[in-house]
Amino acid sequence: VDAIEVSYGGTARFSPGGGIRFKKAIEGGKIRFEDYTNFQMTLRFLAGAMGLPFMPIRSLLGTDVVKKWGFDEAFRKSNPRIPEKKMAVVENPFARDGTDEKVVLVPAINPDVTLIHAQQADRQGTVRIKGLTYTDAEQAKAAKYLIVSCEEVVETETIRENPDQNQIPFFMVDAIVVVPYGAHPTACYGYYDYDPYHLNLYREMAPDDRTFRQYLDEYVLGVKSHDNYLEKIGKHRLSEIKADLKLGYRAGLGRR
Amino acid sequence: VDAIEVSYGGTARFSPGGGIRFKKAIEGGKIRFEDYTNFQMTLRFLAGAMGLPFMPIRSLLGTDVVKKWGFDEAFRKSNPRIPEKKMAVVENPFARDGTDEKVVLVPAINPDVTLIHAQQADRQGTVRIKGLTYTDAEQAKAAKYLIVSCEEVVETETIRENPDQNQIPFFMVDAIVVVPYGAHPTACYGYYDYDPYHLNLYREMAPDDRTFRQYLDEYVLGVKSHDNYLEKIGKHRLSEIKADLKLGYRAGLGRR
Amino acid sequence: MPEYSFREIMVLVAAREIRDEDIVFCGTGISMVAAMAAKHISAPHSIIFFETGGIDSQLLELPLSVGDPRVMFGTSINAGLADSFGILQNPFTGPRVVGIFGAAQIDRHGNLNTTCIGDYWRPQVRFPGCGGACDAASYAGRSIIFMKQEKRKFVEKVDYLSTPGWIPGPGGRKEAGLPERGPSMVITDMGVMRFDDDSKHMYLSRTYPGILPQQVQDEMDIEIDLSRAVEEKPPTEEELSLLRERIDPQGLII
Amino acid sequence: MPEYSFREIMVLVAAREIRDEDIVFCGTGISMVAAMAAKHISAPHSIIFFETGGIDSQLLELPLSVGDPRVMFGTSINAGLADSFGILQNPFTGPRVVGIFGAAQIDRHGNLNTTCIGDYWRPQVRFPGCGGACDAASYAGRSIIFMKQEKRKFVEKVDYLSTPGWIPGPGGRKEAGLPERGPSMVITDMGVMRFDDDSKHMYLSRTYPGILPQQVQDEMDIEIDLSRAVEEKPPTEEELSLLRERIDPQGLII
Repeated sequence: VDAIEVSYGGTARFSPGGGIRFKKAIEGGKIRFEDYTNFQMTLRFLAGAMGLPFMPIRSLLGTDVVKKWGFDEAFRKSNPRIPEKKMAVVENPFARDGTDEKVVLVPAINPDVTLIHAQQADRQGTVRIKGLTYTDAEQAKAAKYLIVSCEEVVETETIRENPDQNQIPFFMVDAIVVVPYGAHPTACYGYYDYDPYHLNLYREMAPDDRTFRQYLDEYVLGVKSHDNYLEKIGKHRLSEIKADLKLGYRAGLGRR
Repeated sequence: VDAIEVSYGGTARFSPGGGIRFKKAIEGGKIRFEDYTNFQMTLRFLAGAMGLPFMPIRSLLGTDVVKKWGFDEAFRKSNPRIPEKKMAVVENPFARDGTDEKVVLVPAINPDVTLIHAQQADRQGTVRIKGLTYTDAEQAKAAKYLIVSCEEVVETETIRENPDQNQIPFFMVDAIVVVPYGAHPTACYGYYDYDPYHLNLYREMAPDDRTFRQYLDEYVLGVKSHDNYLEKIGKHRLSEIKADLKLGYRAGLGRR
Repeated sequence: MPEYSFREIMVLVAAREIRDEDIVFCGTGISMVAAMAAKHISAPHSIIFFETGGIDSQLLELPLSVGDPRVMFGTSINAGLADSFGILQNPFTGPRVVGIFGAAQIDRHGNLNTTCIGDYWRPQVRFPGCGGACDAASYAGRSIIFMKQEKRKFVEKVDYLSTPGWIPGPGGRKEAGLPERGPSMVITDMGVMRFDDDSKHMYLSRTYPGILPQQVQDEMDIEIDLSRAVEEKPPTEEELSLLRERIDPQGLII
Repeated sequence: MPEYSFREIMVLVAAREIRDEDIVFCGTGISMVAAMAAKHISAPHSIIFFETGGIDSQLLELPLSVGDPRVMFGTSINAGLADSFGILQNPFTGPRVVGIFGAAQIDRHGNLNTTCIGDYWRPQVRFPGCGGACDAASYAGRSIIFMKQEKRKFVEKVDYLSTPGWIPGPGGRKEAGLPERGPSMVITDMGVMRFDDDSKHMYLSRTYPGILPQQVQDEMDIEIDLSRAVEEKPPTEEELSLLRERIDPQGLII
């Protein structure tokens, strides 16, 4: 990875102080980065999804997010995917009595490829996300190519019985991949919880380059397939985090 | 009604050429009006709901919607609810190679009161709209006061079993009113179809001021309560338009 | 030769224009019948969507408006206006959209008036307004326009420009800030007009059986090129029974 | 007098600050424990919502992050980030929101740094970044900040201003274009700071039992007014058992 636009790099308790490799790369000067806020990135993807050039936002005026730009001018010019300006502060043309003046505009994002993991999809490509949608629908619709991995494929007839529960129409999806436990070691609402054991394992192996390399070889580069990965995790652990249907997570899961 | 902001005034087949009283008022110079497009009004409400000052839109450049303003300057200045400018055409600050230049900004709307009719709500105020949400959620969240009429009140526990099917949180709702057939003579997906008989009746009575007055006295001003209104419509008609659960409308309804 | 009404041939001409990979933005009325007919004729995989948020509706029964609950059955997603218009302006899906709508007036470049006749502020006749057609016409890959063939409707300059066609001539749209995509055909009860690739001026492309080019020109207030007109294929038995028995059995629209 | 950890008193001080009509914007970690505690102490009708889209979560179990599926149970609505941030910036709901978050550095006006220590482009220490705190602090009615009481954290000027506090002094926010609402208190492991109504400068408001005002000042790189400090009420038995038995039985956060 050469450059990232980021609004929050971390997995809370399992990476105290911030994402382990994310911190290492920035502190080591190994990667270009640009900081936004969570709401800005949400609106940037929403603009991309709706074909709008930018979105207005009021928050972050008076902060360094506006003043300090991570990507330099040359890099912005050289890479067509990066907007030439991080953001623009403009006057609100509809300000009535001179109070509500400044507004920040953030540029749209249209990714080349978006990858999301959803609970269900049908063979044709209609996608159903259960629980929170985070910014998945915006990121999905903003992309040129969209790949959706899902826990289950359901019949078209079934998924179209309650279409108000579907978020992404099939013609916006380029590929559906059935990957049960595809979000492991993070959670998938209604199917399985996050795996504290594996997240702690990563937390121990990630800080040091050597042990991080071992982790990659063992669980990422070294596995032949997703099934092979799940075998390594082991049936026992997978059943330990299986979600209770009514709650959507595993009640009483040991999470220390 | 003194002034309206409108993007489509009509009920299709039941008002060929446009809303009957709407046309009459404008052609008779009885009302101020301002024209927008359906997408502009959608985005104006969305901006109001999200607390944003305006929304960008690219469509309608080169049309009279941009050039011809219905409300005059004096009226705009005198009424705080009306934006001082109908819209603003600006340069896109993120235009890369000089092509993607102009963008239209439309001002947010925050209504004093929004009235919507939804399928279900619980006593606390959480609202569930089934089928299409049109722009109801945006219009509801943009308002200072929100009154929601609904077909059915359901238990809080039930409506919170699948919260991803609810659109409006209870603390944004000021009043819930249980009004079965509250959308009559228009449809309510999953509960009842539109009533062609009554819509045709209106179509016949509305054009002439005298018969329109009769219609109002009979079905609007003259009724003591909603139940009284439903008695006038009659059990037979109400059962004729009852929706088939699976379809959400009445299959084979005579609609000439 | 089967008997057919002008509305029936209008619908079928539009249906034949729709391709399999098209995403069809459906307005209210006759355009719905055309979109449904296309699914059974030339474009079984075409996707019908409504500005109200019904995407890829199955349409077991003909809806009477874009808000009709019949647009909500068996869709891929039931969403809202923001989502539908997002599909129009989305850089990847917009160009695949075919918009179908009608209008009260049209000019030589396909610019439409659905707002008023006469002075905007005090019109002789007031219509519903832009609705979603203006947004669709700004972004769709191409659009099909239904018009009644009357002199007062085909005018040099529309009283109110509600929906952008080719904006005056070549490069007009680009200059206005719109993508260079616009109307591809105008279907009336007498024939079909298209737009010259270079001048973007309307010209007569087809006349229905039994109608001469000059008869169409007589019902227009603008002079158009008649030299390229050929006769349109009349409706077939199957096409007509499809309309009459399956799509609009109650004759609600055609 | 019951034994308690400094984290426990920090959480309880925050919980007592939350009122019944508050809509609580909950960050990750200790702020969640405070929001949950408040529901059982001072604000049973307060509404907990997460930037990820879980609105009025029942929180049977303590979530470990704002994305934890535990935030999705029994909510009024499960939506997404756009909806949650809409609540923050909405002119009618925003002012009712209380934001609760932590930070690596804070200055005299409550401006926070959650991004980096040292030079932004090549920092000694890099943190996760703004997350949603910056958006919340820009619009919430007021906010509660959790900090460890250390010299290097209470500084004259933060290395990176991620989240706006009072911006330098009176009228600072208005001039920057932000509503004139800002942080109300800073809770550390030694005491509580608030902001002077006029100067918007931080002053010592409370010290925990057994801690002297000067001891708090010694752990700060900035001079603050100590004259108004009084002792904070220690946690009660019920409050502590509420935290230990009901809210965080596994001691995941406190």
